[in-house]
Amino acid sequence: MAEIAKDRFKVIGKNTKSMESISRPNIGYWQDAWRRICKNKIAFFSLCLISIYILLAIFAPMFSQYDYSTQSVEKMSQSPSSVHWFGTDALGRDLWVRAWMGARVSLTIGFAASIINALVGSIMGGISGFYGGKVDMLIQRVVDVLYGIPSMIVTILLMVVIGNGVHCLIIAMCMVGWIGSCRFVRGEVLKLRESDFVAAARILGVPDFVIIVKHILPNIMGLIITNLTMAIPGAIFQEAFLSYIGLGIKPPGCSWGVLAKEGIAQLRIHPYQVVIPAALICTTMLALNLLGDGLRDAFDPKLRGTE
Amino acid sequence: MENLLEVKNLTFSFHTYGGVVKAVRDVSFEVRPGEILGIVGESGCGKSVTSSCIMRLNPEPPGFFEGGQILYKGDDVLKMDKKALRNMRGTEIGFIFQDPMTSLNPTMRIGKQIEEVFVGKKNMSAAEKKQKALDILKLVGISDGERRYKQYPHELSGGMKQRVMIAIALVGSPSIVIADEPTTSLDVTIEAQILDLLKNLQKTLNTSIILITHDLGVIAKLCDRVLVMYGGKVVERGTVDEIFYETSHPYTKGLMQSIARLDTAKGEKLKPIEGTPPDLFSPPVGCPFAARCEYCMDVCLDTPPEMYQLSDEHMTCCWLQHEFAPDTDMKRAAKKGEVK
Amino acid sequence: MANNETNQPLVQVNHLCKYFHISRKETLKAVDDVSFTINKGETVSLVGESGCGKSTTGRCMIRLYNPTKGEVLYDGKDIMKLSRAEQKEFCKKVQMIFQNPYSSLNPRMTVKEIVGEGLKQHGMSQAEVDAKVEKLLETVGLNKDHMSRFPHEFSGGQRQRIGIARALSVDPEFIICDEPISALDVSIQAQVINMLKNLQETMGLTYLFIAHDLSVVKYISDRVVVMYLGTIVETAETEELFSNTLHPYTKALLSAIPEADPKKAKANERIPIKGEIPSPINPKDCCRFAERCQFATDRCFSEMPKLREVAPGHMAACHLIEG
Amino acid sequence: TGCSTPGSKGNSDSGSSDDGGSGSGGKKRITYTLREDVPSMDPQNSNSISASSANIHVLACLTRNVEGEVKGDAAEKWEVSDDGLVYTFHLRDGLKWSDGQDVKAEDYVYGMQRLMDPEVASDYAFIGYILKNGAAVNTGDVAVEELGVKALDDKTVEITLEHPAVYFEAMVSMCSFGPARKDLVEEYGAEYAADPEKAAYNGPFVMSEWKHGDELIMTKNPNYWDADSIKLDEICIKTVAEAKTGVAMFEQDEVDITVVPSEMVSQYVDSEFNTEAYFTGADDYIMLNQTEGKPFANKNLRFAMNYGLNRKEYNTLVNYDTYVAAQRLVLPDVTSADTTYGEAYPFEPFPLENDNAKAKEYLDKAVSELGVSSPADIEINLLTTDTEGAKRQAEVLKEQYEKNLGIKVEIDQVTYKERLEREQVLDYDMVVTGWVPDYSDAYSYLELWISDGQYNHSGYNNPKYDELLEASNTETDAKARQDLLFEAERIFLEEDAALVPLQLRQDTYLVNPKIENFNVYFVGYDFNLVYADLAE
Amino acid sequence: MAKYILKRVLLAIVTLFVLTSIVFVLVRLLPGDPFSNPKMTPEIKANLEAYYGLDKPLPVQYVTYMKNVFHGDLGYSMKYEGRTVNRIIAESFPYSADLGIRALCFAFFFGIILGIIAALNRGKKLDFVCILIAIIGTSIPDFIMGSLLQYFFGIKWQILPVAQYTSFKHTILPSIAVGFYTLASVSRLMRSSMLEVVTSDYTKTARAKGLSEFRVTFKHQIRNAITPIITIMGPTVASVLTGTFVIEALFAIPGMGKHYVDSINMSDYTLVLGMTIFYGAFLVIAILIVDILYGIVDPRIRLSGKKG
Ligand SMILES: Nc1ncnc2c1ncn2[C@@H]1O[C@H](COP(=O)(O)OP(=O)(O)OP(=O)(O)O)[C@@H](O)[C@H]1O
Ligand SMILES: Nc1ncnc2c1ncn2[C@@H]1O[C@H](COP(=O)(O)OP(=O)(O)OP(=O)(O)O)[C@@H](O)[C@H]1O
Ligand SMILES: [Mg+2]
Ligand SMILES: [Mg+2]
Repeated sequence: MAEIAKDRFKVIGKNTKSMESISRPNIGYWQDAWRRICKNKIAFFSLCLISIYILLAIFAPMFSQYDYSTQSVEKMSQSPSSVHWFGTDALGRDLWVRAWMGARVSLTIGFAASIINALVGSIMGGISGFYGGKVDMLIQRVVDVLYGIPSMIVTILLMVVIGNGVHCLIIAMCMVGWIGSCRFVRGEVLKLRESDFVAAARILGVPDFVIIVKHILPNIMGLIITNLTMAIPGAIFQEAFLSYIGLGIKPPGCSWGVLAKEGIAQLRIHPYQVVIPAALICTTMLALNLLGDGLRDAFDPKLRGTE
Repeated sequence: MENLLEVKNLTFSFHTYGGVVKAVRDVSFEVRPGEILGIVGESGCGKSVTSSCIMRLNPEPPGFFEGGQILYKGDDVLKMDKKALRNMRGTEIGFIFQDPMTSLNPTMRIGKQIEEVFVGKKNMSAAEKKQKALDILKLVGISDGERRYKQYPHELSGGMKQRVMIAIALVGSPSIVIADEPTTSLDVTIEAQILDLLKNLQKTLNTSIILITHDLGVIAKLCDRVLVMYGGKVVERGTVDEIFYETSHPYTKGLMQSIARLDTAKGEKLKPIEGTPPDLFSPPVGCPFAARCEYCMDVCLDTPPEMYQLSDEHMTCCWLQHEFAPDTDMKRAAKKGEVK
Repeated sequence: MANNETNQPLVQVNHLCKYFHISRKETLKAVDDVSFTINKGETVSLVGESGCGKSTTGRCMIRLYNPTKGEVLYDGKDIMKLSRAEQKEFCKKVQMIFQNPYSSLNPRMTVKEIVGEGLKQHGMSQAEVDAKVEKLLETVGLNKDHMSRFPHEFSGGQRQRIGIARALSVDPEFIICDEPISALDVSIQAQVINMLKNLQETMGLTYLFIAHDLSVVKYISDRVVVMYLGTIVETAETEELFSNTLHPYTKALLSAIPEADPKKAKANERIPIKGEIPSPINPKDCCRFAERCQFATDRCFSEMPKLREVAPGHMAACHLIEG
Repeated sequence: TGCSTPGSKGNSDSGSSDDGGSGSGGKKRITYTLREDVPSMDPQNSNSISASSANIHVLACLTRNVEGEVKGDAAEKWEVSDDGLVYTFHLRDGLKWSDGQDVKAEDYVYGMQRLMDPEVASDYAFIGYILKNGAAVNTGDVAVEELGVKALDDKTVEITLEHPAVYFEAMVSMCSFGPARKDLVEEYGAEYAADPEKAAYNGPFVMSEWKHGDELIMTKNPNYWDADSIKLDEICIKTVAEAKTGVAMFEQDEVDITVVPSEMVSQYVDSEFNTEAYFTGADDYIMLNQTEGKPFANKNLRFAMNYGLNRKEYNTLVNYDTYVAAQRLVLPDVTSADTTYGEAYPFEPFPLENDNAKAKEYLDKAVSELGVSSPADIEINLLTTDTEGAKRQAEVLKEQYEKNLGIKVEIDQVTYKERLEREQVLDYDMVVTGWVPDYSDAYSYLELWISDGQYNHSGYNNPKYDELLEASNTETDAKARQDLLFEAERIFLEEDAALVPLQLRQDTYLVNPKIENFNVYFVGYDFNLVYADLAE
Repeated sequence: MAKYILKRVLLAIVTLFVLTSIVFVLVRLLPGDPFSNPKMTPEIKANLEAYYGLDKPLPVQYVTYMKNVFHGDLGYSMKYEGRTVNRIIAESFPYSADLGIRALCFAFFFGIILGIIAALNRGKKLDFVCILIAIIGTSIPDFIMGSLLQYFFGIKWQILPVAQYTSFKHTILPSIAVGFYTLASVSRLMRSSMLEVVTSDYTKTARAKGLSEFRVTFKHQIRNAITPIITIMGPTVASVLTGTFVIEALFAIPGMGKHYVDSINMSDYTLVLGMTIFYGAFLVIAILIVDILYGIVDPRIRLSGKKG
């Protein structure tokens, strides 16, 4: 080992500056989550796929020469070709356009229903968990009862009152759908309510409302969002089921569920008619689920700081 | 005396999202029969990882050995096959974990958990195993073992659970027991009971114990020799007395001074070690303690210090022992130790 | 260190009880008939083993829990019967520092928001808040670069200092420190203790210091209250307690402290203490310590000892101590 | 016509070699599928085609309809009074119930009384309104005993009608007019015939097993008077909700007869499989709401709707050409005086393909009459239900009308029950609906549109039409009566364009080629396997 | 314990009572009525309404109905004449339950295995494959899944019967179709709970005892990882055992599933209510049983007033 210069052996004392400095960059919670999502290849890919689907849903029908409802006897059930990328359906309608029109409906329902559910569920769960006692008891019993009401009845009644269509389906799904997120938010709030930082805020005289909004909600936001991505598939599925039993949206409008249902009848003769909507549903679910997994990791406090 | 265990230049790291965490860097020590070896250091300095390495209990991956040797009775643990490793675990080396609350399987009866040590190792009848378990329960001070034998962990108090952990570690009559902070999660009075128990066991069974803790009081009370770790490295080692009375590393000194003792006068200020331990993601090039060290020198910042042998046992890893270093209260009559 | 001039009671805890009803049959008596007084400017320590009701007592004193029975007087007023305005005032006067620096800071808020929250609550403008937060951070040894950072970017000790800054933000008179150092590394503990001491000197604060580390307690406090399973077993001036320990539990506790000195540690003979800490659920109506006490007599198992003044300012609850 | 005869079946030698149909132990067994479980085997409470199809196998009514030909069943012979109002049926000798009791005339009287008894609340009671006092009995105005049905003795049933009806002989073959066992009804009450042992049978078969929702098995009744002609040992009805599942089961030789969903028909006709297509009797049309204030109160608009529709294309798109595009109201296959109605009165009021010029002509008139500026201002609500077929119909109609007429069509998709409710309260503009006749006579299609008819939910109101139908009821000469009916149909369509005929439903079945004498008819039942046989 | 169960049951009865009352009103709001059909006339309808007691004022009907329900009588179906709702349930439930049990066995068995494999191979290719299978399971609507199974196994390859429910062979496809979704969610849950267990301290303890990996996994990890699975079992079991409309229709199985949809479509008031009550009660019982089971698997959770 090389000799070290003697002059370097002089006590210079503590380096107070570097002691308290933080080497890591200043990065916010959301920023951090976003960065981690981007780093997670699968989640990022999923996010891209969903974005592409959303863009296609918005623009593909606009820029196609075909209309989603124009029928043609000559073109009944034509396999995919350069003219009709996804082929045509049994009424001779262009499936490429219909697929993306369907995407509009399915994605709208999926996103809207789960966002509303998350919202309502969070509020109810938040109240239930934060105030506890009688309020909690009441909400929990309401939840129990709602859980047992056949959703089909609700859907039909809503269809009578407000007519069938996307909004009807969304509202129908929300009547019961919020229960899941309510339960889960309640559980989280119960945990957080007892946490020290909430106690600290109470001691400082912060009002309940502010505590819920500033302390509790932001802390479960990550989980809510994760749950949300996982709930969207559920809503799309439910729409497909309702379509299957005939409670779907108004014809000639369509959704992926409607397309799949129409297609399944043709399974043996024109399999592409079911394969295409099924693939779209499948990949969307896949992407949303994988994204959800990714988000869960991204928001997981245990993994924070580990970059 | 022959060394039971020798750890030579152990380096162990973890792959993480952000890169490699060098949890243990170039750590060497040995354990002799019947002694209690203490390891002290702040949280995150690599104590647990070091001890887990001995039994290969660190998850691999993400963890991996970068170098070094661990010789148990002459056999290299790192080269053992699964079977040999299994045979060593439990029967040759026992392990007591930090948190008894989570270290016992909540869904398995106490007795079973103790007996399990013999699974696939010794051909024993069920009755023999049970007898062993009952004996060991008695040994660790659990009365009415018959009843406890059938209970689940949640039915026991914290101190009891820790005793059961000790029972598990001891039932295979190992020659070394590694106790990783065995009392941190316990109350003062219970802690004292457990420490007494360990001491007694070591005396009666003549097992070696590696005792990991960050409580200097525990070290003072139980240990024969001490290893002080900081930032994944061993910074000082020696017998208890040498460490406490002939402290030769600024970090050890800082530790001693920062704690309040019963005889600390009211008016007297405690002397904390300012600052925080380094982030092991990018450990400092030089001495890991340099930034917080009141004796810090230029050289400390960029050159890793060498190990200096101060006595048979006493070694320190600090430039203050260098011949060029100024005379401070840290400087001992040093002869340069094994150069690495 | 009790200064005579400040020898007037600031907080009086009178027969405080806090029971948790776990089920119809089981009542957890977390705090059972606890009374003590804290004078202005002094530091009173509350020691005892885990689950003996230290935190619960502290939380009752700051209105986080409603006492089941008894009262807490602050400045002579029952804190549970304050008017709205008085409540607000109370929030400014009494603050708390928490045990766990990791869970007591909202991970989604910046340091500025955390420390400034109380200030905003009491009607300060943003600019004033910023200035004050900067000053507070300096007081606790952090700098303004840290204002916009999130708690997870700090080490344990730094976080605890943020917690202290938050407590100080409203210029309190009385701070309840609930085991502020037990989650910290040894090397960091001293930083916090020193800071608490400094603040007391400069601001004339009063502390209720909850801890189980008796060495620290001895170092920091003027008076010590020893709790066991929801009840007070002994209370005295610090010096008196450590030199003239009366209650068998306190004695055991003191002897259990591992001394960081090999010679002393090996010489010290521990007073053995049997068994485990019993559960506070439906405790028997006798001396709570009797089961573990090596001197226990029949009386101890049948009668609850009263807290009696044994020497001036020194109270203990034990049948064995002659008055 | 599409109604092929049982003889014309040997057209394919099916690939199914292993005969799943002949069942176990050499028994001759035929299995067929139904979309849903038979709701009830109580003859008077059977309110669906599937129920009556099953019922006619186990009951011997007074007469039996074998492919439109009325034959005596329990009744050996019968007489009709000159005014066509009184029917006297003479039962055969030695008729026995499956439990050994004698079949008596009283059983038939009791059956019909049950049908009309308000206490029993049969939903098919309307069919008995033709009986004297039928309606009055059913509304509870007169006692059940006043019903125009009497047992003159153990062997003679005398039935008096409200008005003459040539089709009554055929009608009386329906199970609603079948016999019922008073003792058993009294024993089992509401659960009469809910299980095989809770009823007795006097038909060619007896119900031997009924796993609700799964299968219903009927075995040959040795006590049946014509047991010698009955060739099958067992008939099994399986409930298979999904038609395509039924098809798959057929391919696996698990069933012998199953209906093919229209989208799959092209796959099976002209294949190695044996398919048969039959009219179901159902006649679908767009019902137009002609009440005041609704767009279709305007006759010209109604004509425009009729000319603006390409029925051929519609049939291709909606039904894959498996149905027959309809241009008129009455199914041509129904019996007329001595031939079929279609042959006697050919009629094509509207073109098969759209005639846009004519449509435009009418539309322009309608536009000015309605006081709107352009066809696009006419917005029509198309009420439809939630089934896949209904949806397709609606989609195609919307597309065609919007394209051919330039009017706006808004689809209103509701549940079936809601559709019925809205039809009843006339809360719609147009709705695709249909009618299944209860007897093979033009009247059964036409009686719907009588101005204050029970089933007329269109608001159609034409006194001339009412008069013609009224007259047909009393006209005893068959030919003259048919003339009256045709005149009514002509007025209804040609003059009033009161609805838009769409299609005649025709079901395609996959049938085991070994089945002989497979009897299908469009009134009262789908299948009749009474005289069917399985070739070895 | 008995007291606890009693308390839960009482609470459930109250909930069921409210539920029934609400649904009682809701079904009547449905458009149409049980008897509307194209050939219905007002006179006949009046007869039918009188027959089923629907002509009485609603409150009277409600009281009568509730009284009957209290005596365990769910009334006569309005669609299936002469059959009581009790009977319809008694006849169809065994099919659904049988199918459900098979599906659940399939789902839980393979789901758990898949989850374990995935967790033990975290981050490796095998893990990804398992996740993919799991997610695909949750990504295909059941009517597509069922049709595809039917098509490939029944029609194309002719390996298995396409429909009916008579022999073991017949039960395979529908069980898979019903169970796949559950399988997927079970395996995902199992994976995440296994991951937690894999890194737990007691796993380390077990290793430190020198146990083989096999024993560590089977004796220590699985049992602990399985507890969260049990919590989802309650609702899942209830909904799977009480039938699935789509699969039962597709495979021609006379189970309960179709009644849920059909009874509403047909406005069969008594049947709708019967189904609701049955499902509600079943759910409650399933959850209660699961809770008890939970206590058995995880000794930490004792049944008492408060839940663990
Ligand atoms: N599985 C792991 N993956 C990544 N990093 C790890 C892992 N286990 C430990 N480390 C890192 O290794 C370093 C040393 O950890 P170790 O647990 O040995 O500390 P310790 O001295 O035992 O601390 P404590 O007193 O808190 O138990 C820490 O920085 C820790 O973050
Ligand atoms: N909200 C609560 N509900 C029920 N029991 C509680 C609650 N809070 C505290 N307890 C119980 O009250 C007893 C006293 O708790 P407390 O937190 O006051 O103890 P402590 O002395 O602060 O212990 P530690 O040293 O562990 O902090 C404990 O047994 C605890 O389980
Ligand atoms: Mg450790
Ligand atoms: Mg506490």
